[in-house]
Amino acid sequence: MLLKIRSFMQKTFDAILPIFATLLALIIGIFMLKSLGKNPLDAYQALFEGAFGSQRAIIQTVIKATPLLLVGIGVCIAFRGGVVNIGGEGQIIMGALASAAVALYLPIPSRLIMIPLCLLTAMAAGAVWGGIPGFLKARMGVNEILTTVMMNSIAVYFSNFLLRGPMIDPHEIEMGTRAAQTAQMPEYTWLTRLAPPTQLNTGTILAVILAFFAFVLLWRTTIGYRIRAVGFNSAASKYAGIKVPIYQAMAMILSGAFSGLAGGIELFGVQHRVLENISANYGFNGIVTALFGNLHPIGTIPAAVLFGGLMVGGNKMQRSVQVHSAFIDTLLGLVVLFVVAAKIFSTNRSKRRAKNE
Amino acid sequence: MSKKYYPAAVKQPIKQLQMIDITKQFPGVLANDHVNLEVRAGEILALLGENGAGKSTLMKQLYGLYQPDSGRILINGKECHFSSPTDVIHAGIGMIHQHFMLVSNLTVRENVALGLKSSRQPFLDLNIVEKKMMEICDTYNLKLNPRAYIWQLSVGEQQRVEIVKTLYRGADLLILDEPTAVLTPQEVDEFFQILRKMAQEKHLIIFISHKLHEVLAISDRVTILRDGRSVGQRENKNLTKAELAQMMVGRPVVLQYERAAPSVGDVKLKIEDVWVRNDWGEDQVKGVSLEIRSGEILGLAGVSGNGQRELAEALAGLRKCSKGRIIIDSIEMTKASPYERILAGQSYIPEERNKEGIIREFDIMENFILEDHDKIPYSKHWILNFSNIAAATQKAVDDFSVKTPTLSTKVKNLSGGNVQKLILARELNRNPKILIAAQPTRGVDIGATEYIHRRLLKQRSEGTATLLISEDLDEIRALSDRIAVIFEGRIIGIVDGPTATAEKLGLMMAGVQEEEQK
Amino acid sequence: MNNLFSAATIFGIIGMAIRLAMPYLYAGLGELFNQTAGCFNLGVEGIMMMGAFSAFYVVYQTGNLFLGIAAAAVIGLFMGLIMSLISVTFKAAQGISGIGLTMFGVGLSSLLFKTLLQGTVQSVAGFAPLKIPVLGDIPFIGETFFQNNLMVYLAYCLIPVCSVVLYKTTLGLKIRSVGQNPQAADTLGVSVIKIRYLCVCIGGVLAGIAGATFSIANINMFQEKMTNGTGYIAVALVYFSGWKPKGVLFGALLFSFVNALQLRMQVLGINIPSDVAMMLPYILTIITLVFVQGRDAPAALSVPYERSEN
Amino acid sequence: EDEVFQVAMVMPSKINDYSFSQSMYEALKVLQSEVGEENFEIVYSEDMFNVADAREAIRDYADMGFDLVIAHGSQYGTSIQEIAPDYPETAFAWGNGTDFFGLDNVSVYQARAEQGGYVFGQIAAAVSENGKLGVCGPVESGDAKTYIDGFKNGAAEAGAEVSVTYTSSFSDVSLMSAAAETHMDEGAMVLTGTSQSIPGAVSVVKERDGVWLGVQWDTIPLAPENVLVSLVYDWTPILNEIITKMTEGIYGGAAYDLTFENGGLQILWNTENLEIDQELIDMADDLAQKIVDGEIEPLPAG
Ligand SMILES: Nc1ncnc2c1ncn2[C@@H]1O[C@H](COP(=O)(O)OP(=O)(O)OP(=O)(O)O)[C@@H](O)[C@H]1O
Ligand SMILES: Nc1ncnc2c1ncn2[C@@H]1O[C@H](COP(=O)(O)OP(=O)(O)OP(=O)(O)O)[C@@H](O)[C@H]1O
Ligand SMILES: [Mg+2]
Ligand SMILES: [Mg+2]
Repeated sequence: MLLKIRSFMQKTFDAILPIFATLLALIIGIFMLKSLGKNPLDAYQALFEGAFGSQRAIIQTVIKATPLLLVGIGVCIAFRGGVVNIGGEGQIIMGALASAAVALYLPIPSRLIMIPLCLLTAMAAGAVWGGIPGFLKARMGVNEILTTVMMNSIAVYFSNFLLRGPMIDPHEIEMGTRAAQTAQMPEYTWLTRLAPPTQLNTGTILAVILAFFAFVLLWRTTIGYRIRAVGFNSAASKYAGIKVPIYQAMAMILSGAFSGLAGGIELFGVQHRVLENISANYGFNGIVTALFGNLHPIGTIPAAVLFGGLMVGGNKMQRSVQVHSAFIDTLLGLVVLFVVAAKIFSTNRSKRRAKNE
Repeated sequence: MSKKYYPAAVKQPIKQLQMIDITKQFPGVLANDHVNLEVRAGEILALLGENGAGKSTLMKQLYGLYQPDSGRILINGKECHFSSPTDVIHAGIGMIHQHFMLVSNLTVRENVALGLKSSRQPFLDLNIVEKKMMEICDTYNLKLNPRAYIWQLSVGEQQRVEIVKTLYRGADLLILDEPTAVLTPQEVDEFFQILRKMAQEKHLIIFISHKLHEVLAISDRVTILRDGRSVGQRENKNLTKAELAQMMVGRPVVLQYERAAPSVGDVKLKIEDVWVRNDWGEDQVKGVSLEIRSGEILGLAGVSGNGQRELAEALAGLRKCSKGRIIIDSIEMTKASPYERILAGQSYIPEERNKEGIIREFDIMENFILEDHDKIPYSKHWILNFSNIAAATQKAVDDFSVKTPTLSTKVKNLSGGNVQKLILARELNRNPKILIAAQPTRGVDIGATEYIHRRLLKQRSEGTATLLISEDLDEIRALSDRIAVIFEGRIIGIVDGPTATAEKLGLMMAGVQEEEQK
Repeated sequence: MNNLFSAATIFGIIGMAIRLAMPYLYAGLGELFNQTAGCFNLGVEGIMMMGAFSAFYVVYQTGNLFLGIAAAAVIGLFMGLIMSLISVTFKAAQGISGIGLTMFGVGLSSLLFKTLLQGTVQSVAGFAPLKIPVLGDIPFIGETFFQNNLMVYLAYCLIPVCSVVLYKTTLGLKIRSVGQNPQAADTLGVSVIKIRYLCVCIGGVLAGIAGATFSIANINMFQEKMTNGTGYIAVALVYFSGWKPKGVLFGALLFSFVNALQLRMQVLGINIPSDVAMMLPYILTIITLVFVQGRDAPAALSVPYERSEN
Repeated sequence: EDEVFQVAMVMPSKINDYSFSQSMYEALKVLQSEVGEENFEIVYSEDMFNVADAREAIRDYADMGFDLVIAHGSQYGTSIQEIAPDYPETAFAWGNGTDFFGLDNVSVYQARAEQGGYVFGQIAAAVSENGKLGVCGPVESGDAKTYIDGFKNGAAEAGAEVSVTYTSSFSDVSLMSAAAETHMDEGAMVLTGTSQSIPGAVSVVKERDGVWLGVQWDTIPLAPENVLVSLVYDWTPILNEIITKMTEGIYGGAAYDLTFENGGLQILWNTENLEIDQELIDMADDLAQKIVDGEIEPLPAG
């Protein structure tokens, strides 16, 4: 019982720690704002209001948090399997492109068929894009950090190619504007909007459900057990008869699938067409999110809201006090640095706890 | 922050070391509880204790790796604080660690040179290092190839590197944490020569071992730890194994077991002319053929590095045979995966227990189900059943008296011996048809050793076919029905277990055929 | 239509590859030091941008190129200190702190560009090509290899230097052992923390200089995000290199060569969609990796060192 | 409060992208300087490449009661279409837009870059000795693409040979310079190109003393000796029209093109640094006129 309370306190401490760290970063931001000749108070008020200040703000934050959460879950799974997935960007893009192709070129005007089909396609595409590095690592020991970085660039160029050639919106060609984007997805593939006119959609709910699914998968099933075993000690796993390559690859494939789905939900829930930059750095920020959440799928949920809030609030800040977008990037960078650095305090604390038992 | 140790005080050699009231608390474990210990120049102190008694922890504090929670360390009567090994090395203290401290993808000589001033700073003088090191090897006749990479060496050879490393640094005070655990009798004798020589040269030596006869043979005094407390200081005069054992375990320990006559059944494991290559592609096992019947223990004796490891790994399916056949229950399994062998009822207790036997970051329960996690009762339809897992683990932990605060303690926090007990518990719990046991009691205290031996014999009587790979001749002779001796990858003779003498086996391990002996 | 195989064209491609490889060499060797000591620094991109800006700004103000390089090095050192503080002292997850450092560096450099230079692109006189007497006059060979600027030559000289430091000096031995088995190094009195700080800082300095090459040794002007992912590629190249300086050289040249090649093909009107052409270097790097074997990663890579569990 | 005319601009790149966004922002600045800071407020959101963010920005500005909200990117179409109806009191302008969805508070504008491209193609062909031209393109889309297509057409009709490279990135300065180098290695001495990464190319042209034709912004300061001419976008005429209409209560429902005709496309010769003979200038003006009169089709038919 006592132990339970303690572990609970420990958990809450872990949970609020990132918030403290974030505040610390914002304090440094004050000086930067002053040197930019902006009023820090107004700026941060805008930041907060933009993130959590109104119903619309909160909704915007949640919308942003959704892809972050999905990518984050993927990162957690990969990490537990002992692989690092820096390929989120590419997997998002491929997920979006593939599902867009299905939606555009497969005329089955039925939500019941198309929505699941499109989302599954997105997952499959992401899984393939993550699976290739996974396979290369598992079978030939090619380092996945290298390959995922490369696959990101390849995906970007590939999407540029499609968006400017084969998949470009025919309308854009007629009008001669030639913007690099696909035609709009057909109505019947759109995810249901939960609070019109905002873009909050059922994808968010799906993401949260999947977070819990991932938790169960990793800690309550034999598959998860094997993934974690391989992640910690492949030699011992091999000794125990676990097929190491398969589960290494599987970790990457699952991870990719989640990122791919993020792309699909971004497409059918928010954007409704594939544009350049549809990945919008979610691939990298998703990694950060996962770490905010202690690389635990459930922990990633609040982490995504926090980080999403910062991004949305940052834009609002830009609007209200007209700071350069570069300032927001800098600030986010600081936040990340402080949050990861702060982790050590919770670790030390938990050790002290254990000791005094 | 603790004060630094002044090298000034080191100038004159260490005459006396005292550790007073040392207390060290680990998460959930009081590893040292007001421990006292003293050594004087020219003296060899043996530190005895069961697994988890706190020996290594105590020594790590002396070596500056851990900081004591309380207590004092005096050198020549002067108190000093070691905040890092650097100070300690300065002070003239050297340590051979229980778990090797070698950089596996560096060469032997690079490992020796590591951290030393070079004669042509800033450049390496590997050749000079090599020369000096070979001199040491010659004086204490230790065989080593200075240009070999560590990962190419057998455990025994690695232990030699550790010894050379320490000797090279010429410390006054030597801490030896189970240095003989992986040495052959001959090597142990040679090693003891070294120690005696050093003792005469007025070195101070702290020697940790679980092998009582070694302790009696080498030490001047014995300090005994139990559950982190020092329970005895004895001059090594007419001490007996039984006494020591009793003090360590806190109860009388039987050191000889009566073995029922073997009731051997049909052949369970058949090895036909098996050839296996080592990590760097040379044949290490050269045509070994063996047969093990159910209900018998076949001992495989040999100096480490003669192919035992490769053979064991081949049998476990972790290494593929370049030639030959492995037959389990009259089914060819030469190319079978580890999983298939496990299903076929084979268990394997690996030599590299920390690397292969367990997952250090997993807790005890998770490690306990390593091979069987996908089988009822541990899981059903892919869903793990934790209550069953906990129950089974608890039982095993109790049976095998694994010392641990809780079942969800991470295995990396267990002492070496307790890890081994856990592995054994897991493997025997599956009650295997075939058991490959590589060095099952290496670094395990007598209490546990006794228990492990009993369990092996129990398995035998239950019809398990056991291949016991060990360098401990006492163990081999105590347990084996037949003893095969391996030398340079070949079986140079199989003798009847109970009647085999240590001398005879020792000679065979050195490559002398049975016939030649007569 | 010219063909791809005229001597002029081929040497042109090689020459360009040699120049394009320069930043990858600086950044890659820097990251090599990081990783050999067991630190994974994904912040290279950010450090490079800061280096690029500081170098440019100093040269813009003083006109002194060497001050510019120095500035980049100092800023790089500073960024390296931040990185090591976070990942070594605070034992933070290294991949992530790297990403944070990149966000920070890229952001801050743009911010400074906007505030100090009002975000207008200006050009400075950068390092001029430096013709090596005799050698520089050999037809083709000369202009390909011996008519580059000082920073290019330096980049290539750095390779043997790093090899010697890593494999022939006591420091190198310490670095390698700290990356492989910090416990062992520690028990021999090697200060894991010091070595790692040192290496991350060396990495920072080199990354800073790598950035500087963009703004004062190649294009000679500053533009936001001008390093355009070079940092990430550099990190990737270290894995490609199998943690050997030679490997970094090979990887950087290969990558740059294919880039130069695809540009040339575009110019020669050899018809492949530009986006597809852009993929080639990346695809090829991956494929090569599948065949290049025998890599040994530092065992303790990106694992923060803790002396014991308590 | 009410006298102050408030404009908000949302753009996918940055206000100093030396290209599409910057030209519009500078036009706004010009208007502001005409009527004075106090009467004309400009705010902007840059780096809004993520459409979701942009949409939120647009809605938020409309919400804050801005008079004119400029969505300066073709990818914002859907957002405008959804948001505009909710704010009839606000005028929306959609950059590079294709149509105004029959909404009377939305106007669309786009640059007819191909017109400039055609003329520049002719100029380049005229000044190049060996009839070899190089184009450093960023990405094969948007007005960069249309400009380049126009350029190719113009050069071709003047009998010059054009080779085009794309770096597939707006920001990769070093690859852009490598591209320029490659062009010059292959003998092209007259180069042109667009996007914020072309400083890389210009620096090479400067080093190797070639000729550069700048687009979308005044490149002359970068290489006074080498930039022959710049094609600048001047959005003030269009903005003026939009705003005057607003004062008349007309909030949109119109499409505008940036052309030679309405003075939006301007040819800026580098006469203060270079000797440029009048014939060339006349030729250019003549071609521009022909395009205005519809005698020349900048883009090849079909
Ligand atoms: N780093 C650590 N963190 C937590 N607990 C530890 C740590 N190291 C050792 N322990 C615990 O402290 C106790 C003493 O461990 P120690 O290794 O000193 O035993 P030992 O006498 O060396 O045993 P063995 O003979 O098996 O080596 C054990 O119960 C072990 O579980
Ligand atoms: N894992 C390794 N990878 C690459 N180089 C290594 C490795 N291990 C050692 N080296 C270095 O390679 C160099 C060449 O090895 P070698 O054994 O020949 O040493 P050396 O000093 O050259 O001796 P000698 O001069 O007698 O040849 C040595 O400096 C050694 O430190
Ligand atoms: Mg021990
Ligand atoms: Mg040599």
